[in-house]
Amino acid sequence: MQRLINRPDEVVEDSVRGYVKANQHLLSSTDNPRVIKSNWSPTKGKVGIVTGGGSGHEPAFIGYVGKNLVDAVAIGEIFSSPSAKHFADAMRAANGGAGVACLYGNYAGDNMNVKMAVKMLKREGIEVKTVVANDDVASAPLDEKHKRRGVAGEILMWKVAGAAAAQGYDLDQVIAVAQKAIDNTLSVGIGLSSCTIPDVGHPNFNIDPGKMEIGIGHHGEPGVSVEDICSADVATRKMLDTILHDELFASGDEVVVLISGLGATPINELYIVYDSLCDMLDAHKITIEENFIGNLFTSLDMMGATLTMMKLDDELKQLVQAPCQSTGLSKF
Amino acid sequence: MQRLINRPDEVVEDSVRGYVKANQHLLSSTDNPRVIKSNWSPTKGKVGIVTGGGSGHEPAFIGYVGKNLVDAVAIGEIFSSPSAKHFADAMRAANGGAGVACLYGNYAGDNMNVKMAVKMLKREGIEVKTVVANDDVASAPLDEKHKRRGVAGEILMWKVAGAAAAQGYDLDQVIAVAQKAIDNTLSVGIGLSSCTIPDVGHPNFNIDPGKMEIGIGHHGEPGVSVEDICSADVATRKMLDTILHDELFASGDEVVVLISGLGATPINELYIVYDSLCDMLDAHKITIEENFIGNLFTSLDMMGATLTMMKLDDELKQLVQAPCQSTGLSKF
Amino acid sequence: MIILSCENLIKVANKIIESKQYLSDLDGLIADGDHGINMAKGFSMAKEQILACSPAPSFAESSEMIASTLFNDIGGSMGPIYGTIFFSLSEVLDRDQIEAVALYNAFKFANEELMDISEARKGDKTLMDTLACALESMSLAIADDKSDPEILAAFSEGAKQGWESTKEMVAKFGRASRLGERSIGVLDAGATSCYLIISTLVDSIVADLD
Amino acid sequence: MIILSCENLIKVANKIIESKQYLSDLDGLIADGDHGINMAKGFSMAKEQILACSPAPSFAESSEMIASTLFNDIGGSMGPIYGTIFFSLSEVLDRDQIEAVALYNAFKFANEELMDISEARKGDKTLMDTLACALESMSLAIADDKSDPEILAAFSEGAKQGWESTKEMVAKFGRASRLGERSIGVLDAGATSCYLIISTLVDSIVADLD
Ligand SMILES: Nc1ncnc2c1ncn2[C@@H]1O[C@H](COP(=O)(O)OP(=O)(O)O)[C@@H](O)[C@H]1O
Ligand SMILES: Nc1ncnc2c1ncn2[C@@H]1O[C@H](COP(=O)(O)OP(=O)(O)O)[C@@H](O)[C@H]1O
Ligand SMILES: [Mg+2]
Ligand SMILES: [Mg+2]
Ligand SMILES: [Mg+2]
Ligand SMILES: [Mg+2]
Repeated sequence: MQRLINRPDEVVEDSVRGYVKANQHLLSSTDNPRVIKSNWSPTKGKVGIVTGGGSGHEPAFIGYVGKNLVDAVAIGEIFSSPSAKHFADAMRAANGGAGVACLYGNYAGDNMNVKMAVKMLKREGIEVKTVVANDDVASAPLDEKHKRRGVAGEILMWKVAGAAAAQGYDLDQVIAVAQKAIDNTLSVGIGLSSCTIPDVGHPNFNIDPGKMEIGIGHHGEPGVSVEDICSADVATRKMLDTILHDELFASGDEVVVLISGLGATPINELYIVYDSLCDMLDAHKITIEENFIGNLFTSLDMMGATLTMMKLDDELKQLVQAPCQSTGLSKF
Repeated sequence: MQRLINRPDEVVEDSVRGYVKANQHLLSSTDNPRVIKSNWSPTKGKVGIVTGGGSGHEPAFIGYVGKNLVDAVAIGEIFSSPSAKHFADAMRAANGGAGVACLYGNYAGDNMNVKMAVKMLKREGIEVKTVVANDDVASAPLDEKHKRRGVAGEILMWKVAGAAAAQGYDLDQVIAVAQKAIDNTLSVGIGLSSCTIPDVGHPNFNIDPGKMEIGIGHHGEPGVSVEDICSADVATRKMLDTILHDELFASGDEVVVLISGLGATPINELYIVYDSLCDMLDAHKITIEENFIGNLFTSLDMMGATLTMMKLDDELKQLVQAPCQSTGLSKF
Repeated sequence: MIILSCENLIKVANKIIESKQYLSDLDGLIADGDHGINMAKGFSMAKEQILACSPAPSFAESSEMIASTLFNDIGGSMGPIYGTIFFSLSEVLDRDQIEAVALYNAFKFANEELMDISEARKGDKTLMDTLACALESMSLAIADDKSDPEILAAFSEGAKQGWESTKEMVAKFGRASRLGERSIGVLDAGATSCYLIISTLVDSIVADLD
Repeated sequence: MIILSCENLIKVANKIIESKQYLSDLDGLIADGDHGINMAKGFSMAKEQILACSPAPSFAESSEMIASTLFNDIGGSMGPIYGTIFFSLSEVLDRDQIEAVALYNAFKFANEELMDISEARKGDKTLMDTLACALESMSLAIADDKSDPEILAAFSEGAKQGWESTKEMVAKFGRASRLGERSIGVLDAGATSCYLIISTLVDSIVADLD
């Protein structure tokens, strides 16, 4: 295992400590070392935006804590949900008296821990409502949408909800717009290599040289098919077709495109994918209003990329384009 | 080779085209497809800032084209200097009538191509002066400093010079402050794996599992020693000691720290390195005024990291902290 | 009469701690190989806490300590799942001397609470299979008016059957679920830890039976 | 009389194009393995350009086309280095019928121009070794009043010696230089392409000798 770490079971502690030291202008630690909060949180009267999940997806989740974005985040072990207490503490840190929106991804552990945290907070009189992201088209068919995992589309959900909360939306409105955001967002991933969890020490699964896995999950959950590696054009076409199959997007739509590397893929390849995608969406008469490209939601040292598309209406467009500041995403 | 590309020999064309499409708010292509220019370039009466180099280091070099940063960039093949014509065209694109500062890294090819480009521009009556970055401590001893390669320290040189040019420095002043910036900057890298040039198709060199290479260059130029992988703390100590050995930095100094991943190293590990470094610099009574952490100057899919430190005086500090905008580096 | 004390739970914790590698290996065959790590971490911490108390805490108090450690410090699925189980036990088993039927009621309540937070059901290749079979077997023994030792034996025996039944199942929950048919032939890790917990608890109770 | 035409340079280009893999393999042993790619790309483009001209361009014109292709389209070190060489040749060899000594003067001028842009010198394990040895050997043949065919043979022979001498050298320039002592035992890629260019040029000139 070729890694720059201290003890494998301290990767999360060490890196979060370094991250907080490096970004004091944006965020700070809390009494719970597994919770960090934005310097603007809590803002009295503003809905608090909370998320959380396993580590190893950096900059997600900590990288989206900042101004007009996520207020507090619960940090789990590598690829493992934060505990109920961590979620509860993040909710407490984000609570400005106007309730808390906990916007997270659809994984069994996160579902259970958030559910318990919400119960705890309720006893304290803090209202928490949740939206569960399920943007990963490849993880279940449309008629079992509730089973789909949440992946990089979560970033757009946080962006929209963070902007909405900053603009004074109340809790129900924030929840409604976050739900609309994720309902309008679909993602799909392609994996070209495995990844290694430091505490495990060997690759998490296997992708043979020359092969790629379409629809892979960002913890390496097996995809829908293993195929020979194809050109970026063909791979982009496969990803786009998977997304279009849901029939959410239609000619004339305005969209946000988010392309994330999974960690070890050079970012110039993400731009090759974007270049292909522009031509394909042009042909479909779908207009790209915004794009976010980079290592935005990773899987440790996995090679591959994810494509996320969000369909815009006037409200979503305004919220996506509103200014924000964080290490993972900034808009001027 | 696990890559998302079309034809291996079109990686640069395809990715640059995608990059330009994705960042129209910041930059645009020129008649020469290997030259891109900032939307603010040329600015009449402002010194033009130009750089360039081989591709495969993304976001370097294209990612530093933007506002108050680099005006135009010449783009080479993967790990290969742009041609003399590309450099010349970048200089032309950046020329606002106040001369052009070409700030690049110390590689034989770049040196020769820039030299020829400067000659071409001279014939056209455009004054170009150059600063050659040589921040890589491990690439030659201090008494052969002119042989040292330029690595991630170039980013800080561009930042400083870009801000200076925006503040109205004339050509000689920009050159002087860029030279001061790089003279005050030292870098060192650690490699944990090789990288694969798409057009070559197999790893460029070899690092055995369990080994790391101290002082590696960002094209994989062999380092000063191959050792067993150690903890992030020890690795950070080795990098810092290599830098301190030059005796540029002393107790009481204020510095900028830049930590870049080489491409495939998860960014949480960069924060582990930063966490260690903070403690070590504390002990040396060296104060970190600014930090830049991320995949800022990469080597395709190489694992590893580089540490760069720049010693500040009042002028450098003000210029480093001035606002700028680009995909690789932004300051609000 | 069944006598409950913190000792029962110390033994359970020890069992989990010594099975760390085995549980991780099983998890590694069809999922991410960390079940032993997660479980051993939680039960070591809880054990320390129980042992640090003086006087020795009651079964209910110890059970609550396990639950809160799991809720507080163990993320993933195991924190809320086993946290809910031990929290439920601590709520119901508030006396130190009980009949076997009271143990049944406590685990039945735990199982219901669990179904409230997890959508997994019997047959989905999770620890639910162990728990559900254990409860069914125990309830039959109670309906048959069996003695306490027989009821306890039925509890443990049912847990074992439930555990073993996961081998031929297709995983529907957790990381293993994405393997589909390929998950057949391997015992479920969570079902294994659940069997170890139930059988160790039963053994320790039986050893103390008067 | 030596007769020069674009044909000589087409043959040189073909030689480089067909040696693509060999040159890259050599470069790969101690550097980044792209020398063949860089050279073949430049010479293919230049060849297309030469062939597209009608009437056929002169040697000088063809040489300038090669130079400008290298300057414009080939980055790295090869663009400016071979660009300078062919540009220098195009400046000096402006007649189609020359003596061998004129060829010597042209290459000597190219070598000087090259030393102006590159700091590499003979002994540094670069194409300079091929060029320098070729010129030395040629100048001896000229001093000895040898015939044109003999002078040409000496040019080619010297290039070969210079090329082969790089095998035992330590690289001081280019990517191979960081290997230090470890670069010993391998022929330099640039020295190899330079030998191929000189020897192919000589062979094609000799074939046309009247
Ligand atoms: N939703 C669920 N409900 C009940 N049990 C589950 C659920 N998801 C997973 N499990 C159980 O959890 C076990 C795996 O636990 P563990 O490896 O510790 O956590 P993780 O899956 O987060 O790595 C599985 O073997 C299964 O028995
Ligand atoms: N500064 C230099 N001067 C002369 N020749 C050089 C210099 N640097 C490198 N070379 C030659 O270039 C050759 C490598 O060329 P090539 O592989 O095409 O470029 P790169 O080194 O950029 O990958 C070396 O074998 C050497 O002969
Ligand atoms: Mg796990
Ligand atoms: Mg090269
Ligand atoms: Mg597991
Ligand atoms: Mg080379």
